[in-house]
Amino acid sequence: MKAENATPQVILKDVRKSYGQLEVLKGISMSVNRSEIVSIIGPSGSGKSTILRCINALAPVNAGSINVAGIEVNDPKLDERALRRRVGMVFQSYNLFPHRTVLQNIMMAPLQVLKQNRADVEQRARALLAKVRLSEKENAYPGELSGGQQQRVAIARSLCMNPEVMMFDEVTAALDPETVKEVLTTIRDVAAEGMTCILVTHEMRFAREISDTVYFTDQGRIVESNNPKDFFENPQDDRTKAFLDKVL
Amino acid sequence: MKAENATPQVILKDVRKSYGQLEVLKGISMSVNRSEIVSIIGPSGSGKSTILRCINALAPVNAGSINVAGIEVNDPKLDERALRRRVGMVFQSYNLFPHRTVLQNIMMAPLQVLKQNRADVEQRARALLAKVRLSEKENAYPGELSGGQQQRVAIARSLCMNPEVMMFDEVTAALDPETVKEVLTTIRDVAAEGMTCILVTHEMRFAREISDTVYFTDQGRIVESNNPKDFFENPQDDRTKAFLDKVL
Amino acid sequence: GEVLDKIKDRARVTVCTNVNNPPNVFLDSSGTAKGMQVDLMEDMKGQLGKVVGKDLAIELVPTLPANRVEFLDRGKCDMIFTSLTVTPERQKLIQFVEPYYYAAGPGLQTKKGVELKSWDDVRGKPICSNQGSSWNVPLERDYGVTIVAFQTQQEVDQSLRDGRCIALVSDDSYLQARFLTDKDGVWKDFEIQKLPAFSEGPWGLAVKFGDADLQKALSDITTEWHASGKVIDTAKKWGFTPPKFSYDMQDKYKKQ
Amino acid sequence: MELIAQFFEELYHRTGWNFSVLYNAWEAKKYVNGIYIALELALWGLLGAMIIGALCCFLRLVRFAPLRWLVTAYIEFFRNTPGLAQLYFLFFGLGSYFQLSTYGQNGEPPFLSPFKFVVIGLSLQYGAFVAEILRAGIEAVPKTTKEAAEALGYGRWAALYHIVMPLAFRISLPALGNNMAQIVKSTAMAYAIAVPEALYVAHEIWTEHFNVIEMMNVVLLTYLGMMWIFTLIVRLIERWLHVPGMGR
Amino acid sequence: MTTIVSWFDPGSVWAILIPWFPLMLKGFGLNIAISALSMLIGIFAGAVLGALQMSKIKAIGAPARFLTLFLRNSPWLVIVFYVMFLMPFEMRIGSHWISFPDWVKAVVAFSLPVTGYISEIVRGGMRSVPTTQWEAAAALAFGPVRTAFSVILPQAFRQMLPPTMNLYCSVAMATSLANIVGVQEVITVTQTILTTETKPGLILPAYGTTLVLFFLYVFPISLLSRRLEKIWGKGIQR
Ligand SMILES: Nc1ncnc2c1ncn2[C@@H]1O[C@H](COP(=O)(O)OP(=O)(O)OP(=O)(O)O)[C@@H](O)[C@H]1O
Ligand SMILES: Nc1ncnc2c1ncn2[C@@H]1O[C@H](COP(=O)(O)OP(=O)(O)OP(=O)(O)O)[C@@H](O)[C@H]1O
Ligand SMILES: [Mg+2]
Ligand SMILES: [Mg+2]
Repeated sequence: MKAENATPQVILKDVRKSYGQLEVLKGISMSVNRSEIVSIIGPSGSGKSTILRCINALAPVNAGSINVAGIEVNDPKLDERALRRRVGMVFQSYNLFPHRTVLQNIMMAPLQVLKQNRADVEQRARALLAKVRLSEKENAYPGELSGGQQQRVAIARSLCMNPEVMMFDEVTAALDPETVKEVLTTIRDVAAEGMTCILVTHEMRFAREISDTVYFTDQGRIVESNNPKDFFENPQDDRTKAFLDKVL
Repeated sequence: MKAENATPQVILKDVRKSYGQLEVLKGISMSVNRSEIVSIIGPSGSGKSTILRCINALAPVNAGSINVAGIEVNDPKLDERALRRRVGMVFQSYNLFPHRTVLQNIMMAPLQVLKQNRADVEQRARALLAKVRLSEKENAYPGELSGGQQQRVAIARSLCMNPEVMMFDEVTAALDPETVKEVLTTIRDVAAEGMTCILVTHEMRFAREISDTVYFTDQGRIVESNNPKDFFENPQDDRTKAFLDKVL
Repeated sequence: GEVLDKIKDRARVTVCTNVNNPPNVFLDSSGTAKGMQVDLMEDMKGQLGKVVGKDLAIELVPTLPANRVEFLDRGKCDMIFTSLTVTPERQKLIQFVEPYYYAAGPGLQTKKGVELKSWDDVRGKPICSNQGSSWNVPLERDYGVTIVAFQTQQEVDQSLRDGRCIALVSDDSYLQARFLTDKDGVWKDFEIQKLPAFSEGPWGLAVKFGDADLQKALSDITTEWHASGKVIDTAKKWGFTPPKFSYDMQDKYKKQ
Repeated sequence: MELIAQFFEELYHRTGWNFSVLYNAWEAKKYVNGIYIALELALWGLLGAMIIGALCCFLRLVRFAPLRWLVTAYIEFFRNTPGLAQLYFLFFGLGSYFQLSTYGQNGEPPFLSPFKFVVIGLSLQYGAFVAEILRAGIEAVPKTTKEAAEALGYGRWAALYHIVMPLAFRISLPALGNNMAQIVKSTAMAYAIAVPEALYVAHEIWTEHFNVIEMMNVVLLTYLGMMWIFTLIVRLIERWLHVPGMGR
Repeated sequence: MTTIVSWFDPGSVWAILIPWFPLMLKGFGLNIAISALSMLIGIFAGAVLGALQMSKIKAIGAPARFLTLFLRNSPWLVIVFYVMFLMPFEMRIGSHWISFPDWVKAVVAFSLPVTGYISEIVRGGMRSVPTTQWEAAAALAFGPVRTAFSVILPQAFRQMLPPTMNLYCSVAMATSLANIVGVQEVITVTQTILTTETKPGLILPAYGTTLVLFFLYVFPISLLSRRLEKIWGKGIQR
């Protein structure tokens, strides 16, 4: 699936990020092409979420540069909202808005942020709900859904903004195996349509199956990156080996 | 490891349990021998947690009978605390007491409930902490530990009551793969010492490796039970097949 | 009687009174009570002391309308001695001592230049008053006045100055007294309206029902006050113009 | 009505229990009017407090620091001083200085009646409390929810308006309900500046008739009744705003 | 005192007010004493009532809830009046008359509503501790009393602190109602000043002084409560 010679759409150059004394990212460089699917794996606390949060400017970086589809993210005059229209993000903890129904959750941002036409948005939202196989839940509140269902709504909500890049942060970590399956299927569908995807996951098999490139992070650095086959079958770095060894 | 012809230590007979209108357990029967290790697997919401909660009387049953080491659990005059001294339980969400240090968490119940001698309890607690490889954290507060560490403390806390039966409810569901490994190792150690164990888990490989018997629940019923080899290699029921199929 | 015995036992007489009622009773900044009624109380203390054969101390218990009857009934004080107007309804609840010791009618104070010829002229108009004044309800009910009542005299006065009401109502003799003693000219822009007093209510000492001895002793004391002109003298001392009631009583008891 | 009046008049003559408000038409009218005024004070005070509280809450989020200090000073001052003393300050301080409640030359009604002063006083005092409650509510909205809004491209104020405030308001409802009850009780301070609400009238009546105990009972029932009404209103609002999965 | 007075114009309002300050401070001392004592009593009684409210036994829980509701919703004035009405003023022991000081009655009176409010705060606090903690305690064979005191209440403490401090501030300010039982607290003293002194313009400085007194006393308490809330907030993370 890898599109060789394609234009890079997300470029990180030597990105550093500290929380107070703690240096969390110690020089991260990566480059993701249009329509590429990239997985980031690594132990807990190694900075995976922080990378994603830096990319859509939820967390400011201390040094280095990030460029997303031509937008310089660490430009002081950055229009954050313009950036976030192009970069969708789905969180581990779903973060649906509990006071709105499923359909409203999906339609809110396109209507209120992009000021799009209600009829269009509604049509698109319904189509997305169908895609995540939740059409019959459109009037339910998030509190009435199971975890996997909520996660799928969160994905649909992000997609309804028509982003160019989608980021998924451990979206299956708190789910049971069956539901994990449902969510992964949804992500696979999204990826199959040619959207650029960056995903942080603990599901090694899934990462292997879906990615064009796998990055392994440890203690704020990218230790190794490779195509999935070589990465899993023939890891180079000792830390990667130790990690893959522990993961059942 | 299975002890044939042993005396059953936990016996459930046609247990039924409803929450309001919803019948959650629709006639559960099982029997666990002394020193046997039993795994319960099944889809979310199928009643696995409820079975455990009924066994130690956290949830009252509506019909059927439960007998734990000679104690009739649905006797109206049940001495709940006597029962719970014999049955330990570790929860998915750890549930450590956040206002007490690790060592205090482990020692509280033996001191305050069993009124045991402080020196003895302290010695035992330290030994258990060593066993879960957390000796150096004895004065830390739960908030200062990682999820996996907290879960191991929770196991030590339960063990310090010297229960006859230990129950583990999806103790690894919220952990990252590395930490999962740590916790499963601890459970394996416990089981190896001959304690009766009932565990609910989503880690199929682990269930297969450690159990004497595997139960599969779906919609409040036990659909299938067997020794692990036959269960995983040759499932009989369609629902079991479908489930095992979906689990990555 | 029980109460008199108690007074004797303790060598102390306790009196419920409104301590925020100048110049009848008021406290100075050291907490000492002063005023016309305080002078009368002192005299009463001496006379009661003779009755019980002991030197008595006097203790003032500050009261509010909400608690004075309770305090009397339950023995926190031996009597109520304040500007308590006698009404038939009240007579059912407490024992007034006869003869009553004083009387007052309502007086109106306004800015200079306000012409009020009869009580009908204030119908529907706002008049400032003190909360707990016995004129409030009759004025509202019988004369259609809108009473605007505050907790302290300063507030009443301030409200009149601010024009929150066209007049303030108070005991007529109190108003006269304060104009007579107004050395600083605080009230130079104000005047007392000359209206017929629609009622002059007698003030009575009140005790609990059932102690005839105490009642008798107090009755003797008030009788003596009228006969000797003690009330009239004390009132004059505090700047009051004694009411007609006082002179009538003096005549009545002098003759006996 | 006639019968009730007769009954209580009879009661008075027989037993001395003098519920004069219940048979004396003039007093009954005044007292009912007093209750009406108390309710009206409570309603307007509540409205004012909500408006001021919400306004302060917004102003505190503004980035201009002096404005924030000013609002904080207002809140601290009004929360930490007796409401009665505040009322005197408004009425005899500002009111007297600016001649706000002076009757005109020809008896024109004043600019602000004592009633309006009480409404202003209640609004200012309880507005400070509402501001605090709402702030706590905003802080209680999970950070992850706010981030989700940001990630969807919401600006600061849009997120506040569409997502944070609706949630904060629901979270704050119980505390706001308590506050409302407090306002109802505080309407009684109106008696200090001669607004003839229920307690003021009761005071007038027991001064006249000496029937303090009877009137205290009437006052007690009156307030319990008013509180009951307001509790019902809060319940209604709670039910109306209820969202499945939030709270019970 | 006379030196201070001499700083002011003899005719100024402060020259009139300052001689009253000792009496005002004495009154304010009563406000503080009454509020602190009634708070202390109310906290103990309220903790018990709050725990009873949580009881699963209907015959205990329902009356406790009703009592709490009643105590919270009754006007303080009425409660104070009832205490005055129901408590004797003095008792005869042998030949001696022992009288209860008025402030004792005020303390009793204010501890009643405080009990109601604390009861509700305790209930809310206990409910704020996640069910899983109750279950963990049950699974470790803790009994109800141990569960409450060893596990739940220490965790609920942080939740309960701010409303308790707020309540204390309200009580301190409501103690002015103590004049019903005959306590000459600071607002009563202020009113005495305002009836005794005839010079106009005293209202604002007099009430202003009480306002400042209350603020100086209550504000540090509310600051302290914020500080404690932050400190404990760090200890327990959820
Ligand atoms: N807001 C914050 N303030 C301080 N430290 C933080 C903050 N957010 C994250 N960290 C720290 O930064 C490090 C990296 O965190 P990050 O969430 O990126 O890890 P991760 O790789 O996503 O881990 P996980 O798999 O557990 O989600 C951790 O040590 C974490 O404690
Ligand atoms: N307290 C409760 N009140 C009402 N329904 C409940 C309650 N607890 C559980 N249930 C319902 O009972 C059913 C079984 O729940 P249970 O927790 O036993 O499932 P489980 O097999 O443990 O699922 P999971 O894998 O998600 O933990 C579910 O449908 C659940 O919604
Ligand atoms: Mg992460
Ligand atoms: Mg479960």
